[in-house]
Amino acid sequence: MSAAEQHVFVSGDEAVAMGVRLARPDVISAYPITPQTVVVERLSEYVEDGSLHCQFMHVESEHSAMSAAMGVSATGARAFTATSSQGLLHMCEGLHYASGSRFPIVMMNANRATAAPWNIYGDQRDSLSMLDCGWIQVYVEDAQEACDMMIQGYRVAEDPAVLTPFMINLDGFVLTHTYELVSLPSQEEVDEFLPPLETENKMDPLSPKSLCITIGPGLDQEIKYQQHQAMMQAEEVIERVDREFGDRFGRYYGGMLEAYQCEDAEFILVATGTTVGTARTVVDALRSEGVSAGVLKLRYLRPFPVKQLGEYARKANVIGVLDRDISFGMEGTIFTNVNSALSRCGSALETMNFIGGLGGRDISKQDLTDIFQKMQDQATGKKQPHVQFFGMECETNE
Amino acid sequence: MSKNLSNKEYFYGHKACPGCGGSLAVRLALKALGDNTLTVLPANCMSAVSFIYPQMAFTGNAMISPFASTASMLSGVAAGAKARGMEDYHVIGFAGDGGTADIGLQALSGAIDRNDPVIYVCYDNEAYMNTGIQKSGLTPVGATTTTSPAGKNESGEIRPKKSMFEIVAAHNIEYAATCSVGYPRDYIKKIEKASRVKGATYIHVYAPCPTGWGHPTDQTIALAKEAVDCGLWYLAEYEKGDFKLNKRPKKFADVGGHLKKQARFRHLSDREIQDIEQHRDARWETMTSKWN
Amino acid sequence: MIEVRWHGRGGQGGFTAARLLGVSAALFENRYALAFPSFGPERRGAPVLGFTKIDDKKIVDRSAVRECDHLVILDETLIDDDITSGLRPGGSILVNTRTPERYDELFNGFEVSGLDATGLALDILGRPITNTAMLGGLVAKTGIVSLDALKKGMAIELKPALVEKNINIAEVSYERLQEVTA
Amino acid sequence: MSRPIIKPYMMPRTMQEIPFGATFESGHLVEGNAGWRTFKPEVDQEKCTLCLTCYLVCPDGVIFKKGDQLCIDYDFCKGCGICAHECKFDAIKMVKEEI
Repeated sequence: MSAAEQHVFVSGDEAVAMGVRLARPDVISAYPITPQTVVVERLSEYVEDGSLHCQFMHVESEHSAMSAAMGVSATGARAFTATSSQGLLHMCEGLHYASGSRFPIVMMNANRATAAPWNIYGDQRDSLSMLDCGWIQVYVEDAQEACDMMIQGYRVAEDPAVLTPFMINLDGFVLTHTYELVSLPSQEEVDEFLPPLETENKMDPLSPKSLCITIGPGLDQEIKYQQHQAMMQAEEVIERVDREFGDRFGRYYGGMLEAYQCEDAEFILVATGTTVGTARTVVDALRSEGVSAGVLKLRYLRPFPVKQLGEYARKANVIGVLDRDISFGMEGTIFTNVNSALSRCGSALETMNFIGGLGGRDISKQDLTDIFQKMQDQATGKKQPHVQFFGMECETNE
Repeated sequence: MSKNLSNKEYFYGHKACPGCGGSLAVRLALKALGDNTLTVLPANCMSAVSFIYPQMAFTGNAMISPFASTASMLSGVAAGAKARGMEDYHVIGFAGDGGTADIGLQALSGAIDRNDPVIYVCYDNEAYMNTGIQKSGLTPVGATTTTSPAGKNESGEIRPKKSMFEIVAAHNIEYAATCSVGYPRDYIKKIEKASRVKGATYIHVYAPCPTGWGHPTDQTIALAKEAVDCGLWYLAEYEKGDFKLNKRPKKFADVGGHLKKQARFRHLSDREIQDIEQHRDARWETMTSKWN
Repeated sequence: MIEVRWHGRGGQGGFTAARLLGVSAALFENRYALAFPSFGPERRGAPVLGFTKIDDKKIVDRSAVRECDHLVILDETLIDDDITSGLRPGGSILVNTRTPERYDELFNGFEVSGLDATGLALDILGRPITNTAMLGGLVAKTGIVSLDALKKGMAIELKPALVEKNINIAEVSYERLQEVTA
Repeated sequence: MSRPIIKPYMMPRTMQEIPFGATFESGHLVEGNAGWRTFKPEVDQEKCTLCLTCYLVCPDGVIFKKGDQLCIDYDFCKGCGICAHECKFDAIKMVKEEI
């Protein structure tokens, strides 16, 4: 930890706002939505009190928030926005647009259920339904990581090899509204780590550009290939940037993913966001009982850590995937991705999908303990459905 | 001729239909603003005909926005240009009637409410032309379009145009004006005036579409002028809270004659034309009594 | 790990108290803390919960608090038969009341203290905002953090105009509770 | 130069040549619109008063003054006929395009 760091006791939303302030965006265009609201409130205060030199644009919708951010980025300036759930869905058109235009916009998304039914609480169905929009997606576990990823996010997004927009996901309420200790690096340190944005695809008075142009069947596919390449290259940049961040600020997050007690684990639970924390305590408890359990924290879902996942899977017996999401008629989206990655790595491992924590339902230690039990049962031949909901309040007749 | 009009062409080699009123509106506005103009267009005819890789018809900086967000992308460009410390530039957007009065209305309202320093031009050709002549919120009564077809039971569009000019004025906008490509000097003057305003401005320019309206390509200017002369369109300004009519015809030119030059109105009966005249008279009654 | 559950109504500052306790522990006693409200829309007057978790190591478990060691009740009209649910056996209860004895039966088996926080707040603040009084009382009763750490936490977290009076309230309630529990 | 000109362009053969982020050089023209015409405007320089009304109302901006002559960029004129129709001096005539 650097001497210049300052300690604060703040919520996840506030940590995001503080991280954004350190990253010095030129323009913020955002529309309020629970549970993201505190982010835009704090940023408005920072702009008002002069601690952030930035234009705060009060847009009239999330669609406009993203469009304005693209306009900002089109001039080569640094843009930030934040949203959640319905707001993210309202932005969907712009998400594709921004990634195709290679605008390195950074966005915070407070993971929240999607209507109907109307529900303001946390799950990840919002951002997971946007996996194909061409944005880098990272899921963070605590307020410190949220703050740090705002800074890392710009660095990765603006890397010349990447130039791809970056979405940082925080579990709604459980992370956005929980207060905890956060270390803030100094502005000078962040300025050294994060240089000003330099990009070619911008409006330039000396060499005028046409942006978001029309390209037909003749070359569109190549543009998409280019986007895919950039996303694939992002993997290396993410690792490098995280390491450098670790060297400078003392916090390295594991790059694409973090393995906790996975080296020799027979039973690995793959999880994202705040659930990982609870899973760590459950793994500790199981380990003390002699169960060889581990948790794999998937940090990035785009790009997806295919290789790394394959390596951890090699020694495991059963892999469970926790999804706070369901792709109706199929399975959890993370499960689909994990299975695809494992199959590409030549793994024929048993995988199980545990769907729960929807609409803000708490995921308890007991839930996770039960999940590990089911994975053990599977290993001992007690076969179960590959996709199962957990923590149901009602009988399901299955 | 406006003295300040640049002799440079900033919108050139585009693929708009011959005689396109919208493309003239874009061309003249950009000439009025000169070098270093940042342009935003949503998905519409003007963007569809000018960003066809590798043929780029805008010589200045320009970009296509999502359909609904011409105004918000304009706001973003204006904010970004300011942040980057650009100097001596204008930010202008060109959306059609559908892009303005329908899908883009919310974003436009937001930009005016924020008073962002942008010029928003609505080139009004009275239907969604890019997708093949579908009815928009600015399609006039009686016009047949592919989604308001005149037939045995209906006589084309049944609802009058939304009054975008007054909708915009109701935001207490810094400056708004209506124009017609049939009165190009008036249009240029108003664009120039908008460019001197420090906040949001709105220019609504009537721009015939030979393809969609069904008139010979050489009639574009004549029809745009005649629409004003027969009172179906008007030239006005809203400034500092006041409405001002720039042109009050002493006697309206013949409406029937005007409408019958366009295939989209050719089905109208004399009775229906009389209805249109009556509606026009009522509208002018209001405008002349309430506006300066 | 120490877990505290706060019961109050929207606007009474129950969650602020939960947060102040966390601030004091995390920033002034080198410990780790999480503080969070019962999640959902905020409505003045509606019952709300606040939670503080304090530990010597980083707290990674973010599942809902099911059990707690200490219960702080800012508004005695919230007391019902279920209010002690989840309070660990022998756990402590601090309730804002002038007549704690009336809850003897209901709170049997727990370590109960009463504090007339409303009276105190009205005396010093002139408003019935009872959170800092209850906080001072809790700290005196349990020693979760020192009074000094609490005062420092309040000094950096509260609006400058409110700091002095609230520290005063916390000091007075701290003393009262020490007298009661002595 | 008051108007852009047609430049030869080779479509990309390598990924490096692909327009990055769907962004490309403005005013980059690779072809004209001459083929669109059935009729083309011809200027009677004697009758022309250089009032430039035609220049003002041309949707394609292809009319310009060069010295005391009114010129038309036939590479980009689509032959819409607006110039001829709006000329008060009958100085522009639309004539059938001959190949």
